[in-house]
Amino acid sequence: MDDPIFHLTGIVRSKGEMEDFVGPLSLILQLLSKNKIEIRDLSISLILEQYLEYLDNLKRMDLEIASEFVAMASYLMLIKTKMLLSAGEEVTELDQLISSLEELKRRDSYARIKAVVETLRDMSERAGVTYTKPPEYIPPDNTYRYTHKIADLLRAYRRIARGEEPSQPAGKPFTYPRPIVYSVRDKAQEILQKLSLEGAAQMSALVKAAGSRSEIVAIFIAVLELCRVGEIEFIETQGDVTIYRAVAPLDLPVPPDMPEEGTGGDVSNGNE
Amino acid sequence: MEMNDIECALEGILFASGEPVPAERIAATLGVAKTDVYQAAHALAHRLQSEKRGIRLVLLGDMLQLCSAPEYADVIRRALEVRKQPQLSQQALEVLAIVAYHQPVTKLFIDQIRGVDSSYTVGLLQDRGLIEACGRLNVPGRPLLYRTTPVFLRTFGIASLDELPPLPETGGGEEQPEDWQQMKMESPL
Amino acid sequence: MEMNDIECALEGILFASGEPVPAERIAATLGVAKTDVYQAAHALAHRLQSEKRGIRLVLLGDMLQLCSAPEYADVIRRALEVRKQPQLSQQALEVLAIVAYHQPVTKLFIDQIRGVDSSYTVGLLQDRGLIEACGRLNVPGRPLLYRTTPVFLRTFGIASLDELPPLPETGGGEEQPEDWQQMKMESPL
Repeated sequence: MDDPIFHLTGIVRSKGEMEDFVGPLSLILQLLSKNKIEIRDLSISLILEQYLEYLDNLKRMDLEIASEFVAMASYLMLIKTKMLLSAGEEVTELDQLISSLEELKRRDSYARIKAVVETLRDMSERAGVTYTKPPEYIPPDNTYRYTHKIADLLRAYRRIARGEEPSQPAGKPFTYPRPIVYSVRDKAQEILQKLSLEGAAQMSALVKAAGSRSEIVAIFIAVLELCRVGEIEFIETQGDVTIYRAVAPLDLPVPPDMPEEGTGGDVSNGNE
Repeated sequence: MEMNDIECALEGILFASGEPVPAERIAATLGVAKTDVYQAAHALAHRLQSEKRGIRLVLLGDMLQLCSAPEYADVIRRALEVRKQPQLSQQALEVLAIVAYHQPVTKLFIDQIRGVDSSYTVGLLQDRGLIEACGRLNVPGRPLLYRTTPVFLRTFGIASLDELPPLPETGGGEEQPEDWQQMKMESPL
Repeated sequence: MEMNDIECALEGILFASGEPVPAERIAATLGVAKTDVYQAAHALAHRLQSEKRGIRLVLLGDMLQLCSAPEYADVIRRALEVRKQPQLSQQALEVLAIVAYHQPVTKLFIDQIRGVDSSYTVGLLQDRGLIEACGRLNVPGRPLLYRTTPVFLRTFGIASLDELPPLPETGGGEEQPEDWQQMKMESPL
């Protein structure tokens, strides 16, 4: 009992081997299963209490069992200590133990399911085949079913008599903003023009020149698009971005897969 | 196959189909004469009817069909209805009030009083059974006239239109549009 | 409402619906207690059964449904020219049993117990309406959860999941150790 490390391959043993305790590990497994707990939630004191109880029941405190107890307790301590100290680190033996236990559970679950399948088959045969029917069409009846106070009606009438419109409070007409649409395509062309005239452009200057947030968005998308198709290049300098024409400009002034005007590529200004 | 067996098989087939099934096909399937199928159908129809059951058998030419009993139509509709009916909106109440106090009225009259188009709301109130068309006004275009229904009375818990609370005197409405009175005059009443 | 009236209304509602209807909803519609609905359902079910009628009433959890009597399955199939559904395979029954006893479960859970990929069978059982997705497990990846349906109950002739035969305590295999029972762990979920 001076080596508490056990070979885990033997956890699932054949019938004969499991009749007696082979070593602390099988004992641990048995106690764990008795408590229906996961090894991760292992409480050493609980296991010890049970083990002591087990010893009491046996009423024979012989040396062999006592030494087995010491071995088991130390093994549990080892597992627990490894668990506590080596978070994240590999605890191969513990992992093996856990996976062995899980495999055990899996096999048991499957065996139980297989055992019940035949009963289910009999049940479905006994129940026979039944057919259900499609739902009947029921013409809708929208007749009003709530009740109102008669005063509600009078109140509604007074409201109109006073010229109130509940749907449009105070009768003010809504003012709809004129949508200003910035085409990404146009912006891209503008930027390319600017670059061919001036050689380079500062991103901050482009943004500053914009009249509205949606125009900024259009500029931004245009710059990204031009960059994507290799028309322009950036250099970041002191918190700003300088845009250059790419070294080998493509033939097309505007990339062919640039969103067309009037499609989703446009940025419309909804709140000005 | 005994007559009662045919009845039960017939019931099963018609149930599972839901749709009308030709008597011919049932006879062929059961291996009996068509007259036997009709006889069984009559017996089953009679039994379902006399026991006031929830199902009825109907003969449609040479087809047979099971359907739910018409006397339970209301209960069935309520049990199977998925959507909860919405309550009347303020706009709907306004239109209803105009119809109630000025009936019979044209849609144009309602539009003029409210200053907005009320087609949708008028349609909704008709659909809900609160107002109904009741003839046409004898002017060019012969527009439809609307009035309230018994459902309207039930909804507002009154026995007749006489129980509608009196309208406020016109003095109370200083803010009324100038042509308010005139619009009233245009009322077909 | 008298008991027999409830029975007839119940029959009408269930017939018109075709689908399972919650007893609760029928009680609310008829304005009676739920126990009255169940009582009427039992009475009607018994009557249909004892008269060997072509239709049956089945209780599926807290739902009620009419279906054709199994005795007439062959006749119905021939009359309506519906194809006979193949019997559930061993694999299908295994997957169905895993879902039934451990629901709600993820596909991964099924795969783990069976030790093989069960995607095809899960899809098949969904197609046949025996299992359905019912939300997602709140773990990374949010996998779908499956449970059995009312069709499952009807197929196995039971009124609720409580009527499933108890899972054997052990797998019953000969190769198992004697103290297998003690070794038994909690279900992997």
